[in-house]
Parts: sequence; C-alpha cells; structure tokens
Amino acid sequence: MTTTDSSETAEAPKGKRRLGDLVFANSARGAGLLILAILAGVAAFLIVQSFSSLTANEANFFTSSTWSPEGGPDEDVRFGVASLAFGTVLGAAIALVLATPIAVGIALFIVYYAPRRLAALLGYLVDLLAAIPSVVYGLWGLVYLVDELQPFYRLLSEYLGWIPLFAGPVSSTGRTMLSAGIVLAVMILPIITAMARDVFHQVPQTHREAALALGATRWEMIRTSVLPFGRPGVIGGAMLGMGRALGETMAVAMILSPSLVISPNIVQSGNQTIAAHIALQYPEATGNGVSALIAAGLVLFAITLAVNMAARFVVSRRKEFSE
Amino acid sequence: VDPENQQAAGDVDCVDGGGTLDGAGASSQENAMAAWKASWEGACEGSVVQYDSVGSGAGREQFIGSGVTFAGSDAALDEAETEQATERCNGSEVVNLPAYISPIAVAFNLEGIDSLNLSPEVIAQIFNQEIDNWNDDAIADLNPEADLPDQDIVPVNRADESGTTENFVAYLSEAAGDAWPHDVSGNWPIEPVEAAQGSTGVAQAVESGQGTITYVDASHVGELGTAAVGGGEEFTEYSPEAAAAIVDASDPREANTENDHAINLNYTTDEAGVYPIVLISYHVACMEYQEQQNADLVKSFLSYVVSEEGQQAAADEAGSAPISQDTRDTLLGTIEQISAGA
Amino acid sequence: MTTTTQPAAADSSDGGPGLKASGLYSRQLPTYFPPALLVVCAVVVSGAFALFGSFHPVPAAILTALAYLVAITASSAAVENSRRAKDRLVTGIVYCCFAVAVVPLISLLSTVAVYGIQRFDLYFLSVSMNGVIPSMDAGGVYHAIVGTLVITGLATVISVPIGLMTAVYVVEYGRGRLKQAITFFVDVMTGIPSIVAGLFVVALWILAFGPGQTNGLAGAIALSVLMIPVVVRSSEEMLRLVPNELREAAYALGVPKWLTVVKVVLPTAVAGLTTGIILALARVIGETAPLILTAGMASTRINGNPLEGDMMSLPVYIYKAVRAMGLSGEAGVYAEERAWAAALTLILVVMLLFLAARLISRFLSPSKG
Amino acid sequence: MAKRIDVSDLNVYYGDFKAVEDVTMTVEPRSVTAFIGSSGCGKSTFLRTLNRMHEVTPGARVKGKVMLDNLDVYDPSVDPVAVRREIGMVFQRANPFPTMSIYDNVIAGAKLNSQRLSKSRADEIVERSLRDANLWEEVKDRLNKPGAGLSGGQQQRLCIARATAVEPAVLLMDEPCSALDPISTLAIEDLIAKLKENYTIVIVTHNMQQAARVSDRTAFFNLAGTGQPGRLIEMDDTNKIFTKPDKKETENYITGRFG
Amino acid sequence: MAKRIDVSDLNVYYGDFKAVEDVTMTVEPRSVTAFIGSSGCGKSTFLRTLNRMHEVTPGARVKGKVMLDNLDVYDPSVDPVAVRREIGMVFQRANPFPTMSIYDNVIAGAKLNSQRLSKSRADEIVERSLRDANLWEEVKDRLNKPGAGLSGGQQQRLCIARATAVEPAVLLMDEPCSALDPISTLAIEDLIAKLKENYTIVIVTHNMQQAARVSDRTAFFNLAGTGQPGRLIEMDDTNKIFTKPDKKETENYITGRFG
Ligand SMILES: Nc1ncnc2c1ncn2[C@@H]1O[C@H](COP(=O)(O)OP(=O)(O)OP(=O)(O)O)[C@@H](O)[C@H]1O
Ligand SMILES: Nc1ncnc2c1ncn2[C@@H]1O[C@H](COP(=O)(O)OP(=O)(O)OP(=O)(O)O)[C@@H](O)[C@H]1O
Ligand SMILES: [Mg+2]
Ligand SMILES: [Mg+2]
Ligand SMILES: O=P([O-])([O-])[O-]
Repeated sequence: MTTTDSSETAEAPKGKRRLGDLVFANSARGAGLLILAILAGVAAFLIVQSFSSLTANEANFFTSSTWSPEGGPDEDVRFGVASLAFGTVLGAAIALVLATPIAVGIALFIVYYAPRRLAALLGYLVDLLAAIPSVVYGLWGLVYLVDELQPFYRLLSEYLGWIPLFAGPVSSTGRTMLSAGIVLAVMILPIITAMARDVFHQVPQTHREAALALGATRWEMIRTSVLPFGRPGVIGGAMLGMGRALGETMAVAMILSPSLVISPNIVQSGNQTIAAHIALQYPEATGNGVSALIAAGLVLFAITLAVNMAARFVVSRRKEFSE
Repeated sequence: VDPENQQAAGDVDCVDGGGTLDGAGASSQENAMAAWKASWEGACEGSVVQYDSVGSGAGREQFIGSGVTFAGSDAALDEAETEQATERCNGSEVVNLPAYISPIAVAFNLEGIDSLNLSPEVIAQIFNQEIDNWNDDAIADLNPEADLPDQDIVPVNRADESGTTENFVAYLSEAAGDAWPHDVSGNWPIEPVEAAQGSTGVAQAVESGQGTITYVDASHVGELGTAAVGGGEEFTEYSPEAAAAIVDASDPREANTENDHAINLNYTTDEAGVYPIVLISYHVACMEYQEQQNADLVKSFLSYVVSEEGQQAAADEAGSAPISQDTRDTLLGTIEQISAGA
Repeated sequence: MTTTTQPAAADSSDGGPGLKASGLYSRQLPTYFPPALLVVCAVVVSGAFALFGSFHPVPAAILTALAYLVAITASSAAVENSRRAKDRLVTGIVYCCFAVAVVPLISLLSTVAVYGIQRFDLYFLSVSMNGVIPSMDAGGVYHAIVGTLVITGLATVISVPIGLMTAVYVVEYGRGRLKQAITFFVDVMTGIPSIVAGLFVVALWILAFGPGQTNGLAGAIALSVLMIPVVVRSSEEMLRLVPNELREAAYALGVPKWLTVVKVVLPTAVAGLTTGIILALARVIGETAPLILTAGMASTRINGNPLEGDMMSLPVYIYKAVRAMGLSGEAGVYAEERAWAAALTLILVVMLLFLAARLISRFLSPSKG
Repeated sequence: MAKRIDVSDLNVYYGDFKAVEDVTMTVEPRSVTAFIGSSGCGKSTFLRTLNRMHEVTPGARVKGKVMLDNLDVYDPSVDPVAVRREIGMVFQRANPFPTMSIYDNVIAGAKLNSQRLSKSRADEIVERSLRDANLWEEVKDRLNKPGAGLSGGQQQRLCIARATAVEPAVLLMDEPCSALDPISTLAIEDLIAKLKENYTIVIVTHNMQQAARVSDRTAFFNLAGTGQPGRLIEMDDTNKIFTKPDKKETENYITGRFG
Repeated sequence: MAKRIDVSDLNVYYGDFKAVEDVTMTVEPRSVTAFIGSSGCGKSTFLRTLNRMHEVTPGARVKGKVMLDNLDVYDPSVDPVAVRREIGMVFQRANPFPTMSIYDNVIAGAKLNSQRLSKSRADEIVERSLRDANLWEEVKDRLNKPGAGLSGGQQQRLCIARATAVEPAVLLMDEPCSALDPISTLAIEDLIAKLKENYTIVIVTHNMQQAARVSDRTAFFNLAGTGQPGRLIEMDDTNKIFTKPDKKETENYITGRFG
C-alpha cells in the first residue's frame, strides 16, 4: 500500500460513511424522539381533555369519592378519584404481592430445578399465557374462580377476621377485590416470570460456580449469587406486571362488584379501579362525564409514573454493587 | 330458532343499489339489532347496517357529530342535545322513535321460589337495603303462600351506567314515593351491596349468589325467579303485552316537536294488566339528511324495524315487547317523511 | 488451621459415622423420602378433613403443602443438618410456587380447551357472523381472525421498527439526558393503561376525521402505543447482552458504526429480539378495551381493509359473546360456546404466531451453535 | 488438615463424548501438584471432577473413583456440598460476588457454614485470609467497597482469600495467573508456596516456568488425537519431568522453546 | 504497506482521570514493538489510542499527536473508520463473530463494509489470510462452520486472519497469547515473525520471554505511583532492554524471576 493510496482510503470513503452513520443514527434518535412525542401527546391529550371537568368540579378531585361529573340543571358537577385511586393501588398491590414471589419461585423452578425439557416446555407455556386476553381471564374468573373462592373467603374471615383486610362480612358472590387481585396476579404472573426467568438464565456461570465451590447448597447458591444478580431484573419485571395490573380493564370490570368507597376489606364487595371505572362509565358518558373519566385516566398515568420512579430509585440505590 | 325463518322479512322497502347505514348507541338494542340487521340485510341485497353498541351516550354523541346516521338511545335527546343535533340534521327536526320496548324483570335467586308478589314500596325498600331478610313481614304479607326462608337479601345492581338502571330507578322514584328518596340517573344512586357489569353480569351474579335479587332486562332472566309487580290486590307478571301496555298508557313528552315521539312513562297507572317497569330505547334520526342515500337507508331500515315482522323478530330474539298498532302507525307516519335536502 | 472447622463440628454433633467422615458422610434422607412424605401428608390431611366432615380440595391441598413443608424441614433438620433442611424447605417452596401457579394456569387453559372445543370446528373457523342472529346455531370467527391478524400485524409493523430503533439509540448511540429521558419515559409508557391508549387514539381520530370513525388502523395505532415500550424494553436488554468485544472487533476492521449495528449487533441478538417481539405481541393481541373504542365492535362481516370501517378482532368477539352470554335460552348458550371457542382460536393463533416467529428467528441466525 | 487425593481409573464424559480417559494418580498432601498439557486435553475437566464441580455442568458424568484420604468422594451417601467445602476451588477468571463488599466476599463461605458467626471471629477470619492471600495491606481501608472494583490481580487474590476462608483441606486452582501481570503472578506464586504448608494444592497452568517454579509434582496430560479423550501421559516429581521425563511426548511438549 | 507511527506528548484521560501521561515514541515499520509493564499502567489504553479505538469508550479523551507516516491521525477531517482500516487490532480475548462462518469471519472486513468482492477474489483473500495465520490446514475443510466452534487458540488465529485480510498497514495486538497453551502460542509467535515482513506490529505482553523472543524493540511502561498515570519509562532495542537497560526501574521489572 503506497502513501497516496492510504491517504485516499483515509479520505475518500469518509463522506459516504458519514452519510450512512448520519442517517442511521438520526433515525434511531428519531424513533426515540417519536416515543417522547407520543408520550407527550398522550399526556397533553389527558390534560387538555380533563381540563373542562376539572375546572367545573365542585368537589375536591383528590379527596372526594363521589362520581357525578355530568351535573344537571340544579346539580353541581362533583367527582373525585380518592376511592378509585385507592382501589387501583389496592388491586395492583394484591396482584403484585401474590404474583412476585410466586413468579420468582416459578422462574427458579424453570431455570434451576426443573428437568431441562420440562423447563423449555414451561418457558413456552409461560410466554403463551402472557398472550391470553384479559377477557378470557375475566371469563374464567367469573365463571369458575369466584365460586371456588367464596367458601375460602368465609374461612379466611372466620379465622383471620381480626385483620382488617379479612374482616367481612364476606361477599356472598365472591366478586371481591381479593378475587380481582387474584385474577390480576394470574395475569401478570407470566410477565414477571418471563423476565425473572431471563435474568436468572443470565446469571454468569462463574458466579454460580463461585458459590458452589465454597460448599453452598443449591439454595445458598441462589441466595448468594442468583438473587442479588437478578434483583434489578425481577424488579423491572414486577414493574411491567404492576403496570399491567394497574391498567387492567376488562378482567376487573367483569369480576369485581364495585362501589366507590374506600374500604380495606378485601373479602367484601367494594372498591373500584380507575381503568374498570372508565370502562364501565365511558359508554354512557357525555360532555363533562367523558372529561372526568379522562381526568381519572390522568391520575392512573400519574400513579404508574410514580411507581416506576420508585422502582428506579430502588434499583439504582444499589447500583454501586451491581457489577 | 331456525335460520330459514329469518329470511321471512315480509315486504321490506329496499333501497336500490343498497349502501351502508351506520348506527351506534344503546347496548340494550344489541340483540334486537342483530335480528333486524340479519333480516333487513337478507331482504335488501347490498344494504348493510353497522350498529356499534357502544352505549347510549356515545351513540348520541356520534350522532350529533355526524359520525353515524342514526343512534340507539335509552333516553331521548334532551334539550341541549336536540339543539346541537339540529345543526347536524340540516336544521331539520330531530326525532326520538320509541321502537324498542323491553320489560325489566325483578329477578331473584331463592331456592324453591319462582315467583313473588312485590309492591313498589317493598321493592324500593329491598333495594334501599331497608328490608334485609327474605322472611321480612313486608314480603310475607304480600306472599302468604310462599315459604320464605330466613336469609339475608343481597341486592345486586348494575355497576355500569345503564338505561336499565335509569328506567328502574325512575320507576321506583315515581311509584314508591318516599320509600325511594334518590335522584334518577343511569348510575345506581347508593352504595351497592353487590354490583356487576352489564345485564349478563348481574344475571350471573344473582345466579351464583344466594338470596340475591336484581333488576335486569327480561331477556336475561333465564331460570331465575321473578316478581309480579303491582299495587293493592293486583300483581302483574312481566310479559311483552303487559310491558307494551304501559306505552299506550303514557303521555308524550311535553317538549316534543311535531314528529318527535319521546314518552313520559306513567309508572303509577292503575290500569289492569300493565307491567310498569320497562326500558324504552329510542331510535334517534333526522327528518332531513344531506345525502339522499342516507335518508333512503334510514327510511328503509326504520320502517322495517317498526313493522310487525321487525317487532316480532326483536321479540323472538331479545324478549322485547312489540309496539302496539297505534304506535306503529304514528311512527311510520313520521318515518315516511324522512327526506334529503341540500 | 485447626481441626475444629465448622463442618466437622456440625457433623460430630449428630453422631454420624464418626470423625473419619469429617463432614463428608452426612446422613441423608433417602431419595424416595420426600415423595413418600408428601403422600403421607396428603392422606393425613384429607383424613382429618374427612373426619370433620368438610373436605374441600383447595384447603386440603394448602394444608397438605404446609404440612409437607414443616415435616420435610423437621425431618431433614433432625437427620441431616440445618443447611440441608433449609435447602429442602426452599426446594419445597419452589415446587409449591410452581404448583400454585401452574394449577390455575392449567385450569385456565383446560377450561378454555374443554369449553372451546364444543363449537370449535372448520365451520366455525371459516365463516363470519354476517347474517347471524344471537339465537341461531351458526356463525364463526373468520372475520375476527382476519381482523386480529390485520390489526396486530399492522401494529407490529409500526412498533417493531420504532421500538427497535429506539433500543438501538439507547444502547448504541444514546448519551446524556436524551437517553435518560427516553429510558425513563419508555418505562412510563409501559404503564399506559390500555384504555387510555384507546381514548387517546379516539381523540386523535376525532381531531383528524371527526367522531365515530372507527377502523382497523386506529386499532393498530392504539395497540402500537402499548406495544412500542415493550419492544424497546426487551430489545434494550437483548442488545446490551451483545458483548462489546464484538463491536470492537468490527470497529477494528474499519467498519462504520451503523454497519456494525446492522450486521453484527442485531444478528447476534436476533433470538432475544424475537422473544421480545413475541412478548410484545402477546401483550397486545389480547387487548379488548382499546379495540372496542378504536376498531369498533359492530362488524360482523369479513373486512380485510384497515382503512375501511369497523374491524372485528378475536378479543372483541369474545367480549361481545360474553356480553350476550346471559341471554335466556339458546342464545345465551350459543354465545357462551362462541366465547370459549373464540378464546381457543385466539390461543391457537398465538401459538402459531409464536412458532412462526421462532422459525423466522432461527432462519435469521443460521450459524449459531 | 491437608489431605491426600487418590484417583483411580477415572473417565469423564460430556453426554456421549468422553473427555478424559482412565486417569489414575495420587495427589500428595502438603504439596503443590501442577497439571500441564495442551489446550482442550481435559485438565479443567479433570480438575472439576475432584470436588464434584462437574455435576454443575449438565450432561457431565464420571466413572471411576476419587478418594479423599479414606473417603470415597463419589459414594452416594456423600454430600457434594460437603465435598466442595473440603476441596476449595479458584477459577481462571476471577469471580468475586459483584453484589458484595470485599469483606462479605471473603466471609461468604464461612458464613454459609456457620450462621452465627461472631463479629470478632468474622473479622479475624477476614484478616487472616486476606493476609494469607497477600491482599490485606491493599484493601484493609476499603473492606466495605464492592469487590468488583478491584484490579484483575486483586480480584484473583480476593477469590483465593475467599476460598481459604472456609479452611478447605485441598485447594484446586485452574490457571489462576493467566490474566495477571508478572507482579501479581509473583504474589500469587508466593502465596501458593506459603499455602502448601497447610493445604494440598493442585494448579493447572500453561506456563511451564510457573509449573517448574511452584510445583513439587507435575502431571502432563495430552490428547490421544483430535476428537479423542485426553489422558494422563506422565506424572512425576517436577524436577524429573522437566529434566528427564520418561515419555517422548512429554519431552516434546516441555522442550518447546516457549513459556 | 507497513507504516511508521510517531507519537508525541500523548496524554490519555478517562473522564477526569489521567491514565497515560506524556508518551513520545516512534514505532518503526516492518518491525515488532513490544509493550511491557505491570498491570494497570496503561498499555492497553495507550495501544487503543493509536487507532482511535479509545473513542469507543465513553469518556475517554486524548491530548497529543499521533502521526501515521505523514497523516495526523487526530486531524478533525480524518475519519476514524478509515484510520482503523489502516491500523488493525487483535484483542486479548478472541472475538470471532458468533453468527458468521469461518469463511465469513475472515472476509468480514470487506463484507461488513458491503464491498462487492468477486467470489474468486474473496476465496483468494480468505486462503491467503488463513495461511498467513497458520490456520488454513486446520480449517480448510470446514470453512462454512461457525467460527465459535474452534478451540481458543484457533479462534485467536482466526481473529488475526480477519485482521490481516483487510491488509492494514499496522497491526496492534493486545496480549494475544495470554489465554493460549504453549503450542498455540508458538504458532502465533511464528506468525508474528512472518507478518513483520509486511506489517508494522505492536504487541502488548506480560510475558517477558515472549517479548524477548518476538520483538525488535521494547517499550517499558510503569505507573508513577498508585492513582497516578502510567508513563513510558524506556524504549529501546529489545536486546538492550533485556540486557542493560538505562533505567533502574526497568531492570527491576525485567529481572524479577518471573516469566
Ligand atoms: N460443557 C462441556 N460440554 C461438552 N464438552 C466440553 C464441555 N467443557 C469442555 N468440553 C470438552 O472437553 C474437552 C476438555 O476440555 P477442558 O476445558 O477440560 O480442556 P483444558 O485442558 O482445560 O483446556 P484449556 O487449557 O484450553 O483450558 C474439550 O474437548 C472440550 O471441548
Ligand atoms: N474504561 C475505563 N474507564 C476508566 N478507567 C479505565 C478504563 N479502562 C482502564 N481504566 C484505567 O486506566 C488505567 C490503565 O488501564 P489499562 O487497561 O490500559 O492497563 P493495562 O496496562 O492494559 O493493564 P493490564 O496489563 O492489566 O491489561 C487503569 O488504572 C485502569 O483502571
Ligand atoms: Mg481449562
Ligand atoms: Mg490491558
Ligand atoms: O341497556 P343498558 O344500558 O342497560 O346496558
């Protein structure tokens, strides 16, 4: 290669490459910006559309639980999301509390306990379950599960009634927040499991062998090397699941017997989630009614945001130690 | 039901060349609409009706916004809506046509009991959670024959905003007097004991619970026990004829314009053989459309809907009450006049 | 180093085969012990329940599991050592988790299969609901299958490039605040409730086309809003797994960055990317609420054009059938059968899609392994 | 505490593939034994069978006998967990637990063995192990910092400290210095020399000089041919192997001009 | 084709941390230059600045000048991609592209750049590069098999073939033998000896013997102290460095008894 040759190769292809890089890098950035734009669009839509009802609202939007946003000739516009927000968080919390440990358990089972073939099959099954429509979960919950659960709630209330959660009186149909939470848990289980399974798969062999070589039992190996490594991923999966649980519409609408009260009692009918409330009210809503529902949607959005921020905070706090 | 029967849609006035007719609104009409759609489309080649059962409110909104050519609504357009809709209707009259009447049953799940006599006051007190046991004297007095169990009453109401609720509550507040002190709206006015989504939901909840009671579109009663409703000595079981009777016993709405046929139901009528708890779902249309095709299609479709065949098809399919001949004549008179203008 | 190491101490205390073992020979429960113990627990618990005359499978199973966990831990602690006991306890718990989760999931799947098979046949798959009224023993899901394929297909076509490019941006190009903003807001976007996405698109459509304009494209866009963040998130994870060494190897050959990404990074990650896309697809293919709002629920005939009028989809079809399920008489029965059969159809469609995705991914990464 | 290892007729398989064939050898206590041999001849594989680490690899199986003093390592009633506690291992690539501090890394194994470890006892173990591993001076001021923040050589020594903290009888080291610079290598070789007073040490290395420097006995492995299993060709005192080995094969390998 | 590299007053920073300070040196064409020095003294860092690979590391910056013959490598108008085409690199850990066959790996430089290459020309390049890398005989029958299926040493040679296939003027090698057994090491050393006829070669190694064997000139780097930047202590003919270095520091390092 001669000197002239080289300076040519150094200069000549430059323009062409820069173009390719420019186009590609900018379309990548463009995609990112598009996402921000969509999100800004959704946020703006929520804010703009909720404006009219919020300004007309005579009740405190955050502390009140009434819902008559359409008002009338001699009636104030009054609505508030207190009970809805409470119900939303309650339902998602039940789902998360039930699903996360079980999902971690299943993921561990798939990755470290089950025979390999079974594990592959289970992994596939789990992915498949993530795709089952919420209507089907709702249908199953409605037709099958609530009837099965109702007697169990009686027992729960009888023996653990001193805990406010199970105080009773027990719903005679079983269509309670706990039922909704259980169905939500079943729904988000595949999501959390899939994420947890993936991160557990990625725990470096060397870390696991390090523990085993110290004479750790399987559980001790999992505790010292798998769980700490997988923690951020599991939290991420739990947040994805929580996002779905918070926003789940149909299954809750079908299963829960709602009311707009704040009640910690989850074996009794009552409480309501924002998403289900929107679904139940939207078809017949007009004017401020729609606007108020969208305001509720805004609150749901904000709750999701807060939950995600909290999760990030938890994950990043231990970043120093996560490789 | 035999599919072949559905083609027997008599003499339908079809539109030449057909076209697509868009409608949206009340879910109460969904099943009747399926029957009408099948017969009308079967009779008129090339004609299609698309009815989105998104709910009355959304239906009215879409109608006002010109999204659809007609709406189904469990409530007539109110003053403000009428005003807005006039614009959409080329400045012409907007009409509410009461072409779907459906009895609302008071249905319950009590072992061994198929029917109970209940007065409006008692129904109100039950749903107001004042009477909370089935062997309450108030119920027993009305049903000396029945062997009422000592069991809690679990009232179930609709969780979604609905025309059924609105009509039921309207009935209670008219007929039960002080026993039902709540405002009338499509949302259940008090804190529920149990609630469920849609007619299917409440029916399901009542079936799966015990000592449960609800109000539900009569087509969803299934195996449940139902109440015969009335005052004094006379109790009437729901039936299509008894339900249709109330329409004739009622007066038109005061605000009605010439061709508008919205009704003020007379729940307290003393007439015999009247079942007073009904849901009336209107077809909302313009008297004048911008496009000829739309006008023709609406005319053709609505004529079929109010026709004897149409009403019978809905009755077979959705358990609705066929309108009386008087009503039909009135409605047809109006539908005839629908036209297109610049 | 002293001879009294911890393990030796633990061993001599249980009086095993003596010091010569120095912790190596530990008494162990025979392999048949755990299953046998489980059976014993089940029998005892069921017996107890039967005695009190209130046998019910669920509490019996729960108590059996608890009894087993206690018993296995105790016996292991007694015969083996406390660490083994803990290990056995956790093993038991992990199996329980599996059972606890798999039982409802299997119950769900088998319910769908058992109820669904009643109406599931070629006829059901090959006709639409056009001209079918509720009480007719007729009609099928063909139009809904078409709609689902068109809508989710469109949604995939929209979301995958956007999502993938965003992930590429975040992993390969992103710096500083914009990258942080994007990762954060993608997280936020994963939490957009589906119904809000539907409402958003409805508003968009009203702005653009006026009210009541439902069509397949609107549905696809609503689904894209839900799908994009899932694609971004999972792709991001997968791209991060591609070792930096490979990128550096390409750079060292004088390959520009974008070609490195296109020809080295993406092909290396293709299997993982496929999984991510599958999960994203799974997330949206069962969505009901946004589709009712955007693609309507009126369509009963086959419509393959996403720009033209309502489009039925399997979840909405199921939803409609569920709503009609409460009808008295045959209409309700047929509706319920249709609901389950359509659910079964949807699950099968998803299975086929997954399979196809796997095959494509295998095709794209030929020389792996 | 150091123990002897007797291996007889050991065969190792990965699924159907036989990786190591018919190895019989004795590893003496309180001495350093080096394994040398070309890449892929099964040194690591064989090493991992000594403390049953091969069981972690799916599909890996063993036929033959490994005795630790009088104890059959593969006896069904023997707990592999206990075996690994007796026979510690250090890997080629340093693998400190990334989520743990330096202190916790060192005490990790000891903690598993006795849940209730007094603080003072733990401090003692950590200091002794880190001193043994020649790392104490460098890290004593930042014991609570993550172990992953150390340099490669330091990480490797941290792993050695972690392995010795549980006081095993035998220490297996798989190419512990291959990623290290000469100074760190020297530190680790010194450490090995010191450790052999108490432990039985086995070290796999590609570095002939290193084998010559640190080991008392050397085992040379080689492949019978491509696709064939690895075998133990010769094992003898290190001096002998490096000066006048019995086998021609060994001599060929040793006298390559590399190192 | 071989080119000279002139470095003057080069400083490298990772963010605020100065990793390498004030290096000035000349790398002669058609010769092998070895970089030695203790771990963390900045050998790899410095090496990567020569072909602007440091730009891939977020936060890495450079001050100073690197001339490739008459071309200022850091001139803003110079495309780093073109620089890297001229100055190839082989990494410590073999990194063949896992999704490509052996054949495609070798031809990757051209292929990834979407250059149109006739089949026969491509075949020719592949064969020549593999022969150069001493790998042809071993893989000629399975060119279409994945590159990841080769043994460690073979993979490393494959990476060298890949680097030479684009015919760079300079070849930088960062500890190319540290994970290899002596036989593979020997093969690579032979290869280096052969390559230097056409290329300028820079090799980082921890292995003193290797440096002594393969290099013409040797540069010794060292840290000024912990937390301080690495510097070039001395650079001279290899013979001189290993027999009578000018600096005491160098002598200390060289005469350690390790290798
Ligand atoms: N997990 C595994 N599955 C299948 N084969 C394996 C596995 N691990 C190693 N092998 C094969 O077993 C043989 C011996 O491998 P081993 O890692 O023991 O070699 P080694 O002597 O340690 O080589 P090196 O010096 O390169 O580390 C090789 O042919 C290798 O390909
Ligand atoms: N990406 C980075 N960010 C910050 N500091 C770095 C980075 N890479 C290396 N360093 C630091 O720069 C210094 C020089 O590192 P370098 O990798 O060049 O050393 P080296 O001489 O190659 O060592 P070795 O022989 O271990 O490979 C070290 O202190 C190291 O910690
Ligand atoms: Mg090895
Ligand atoms: Mg380096
Ligand atoms: O018909 P509904 O409005 O009661 O659903």
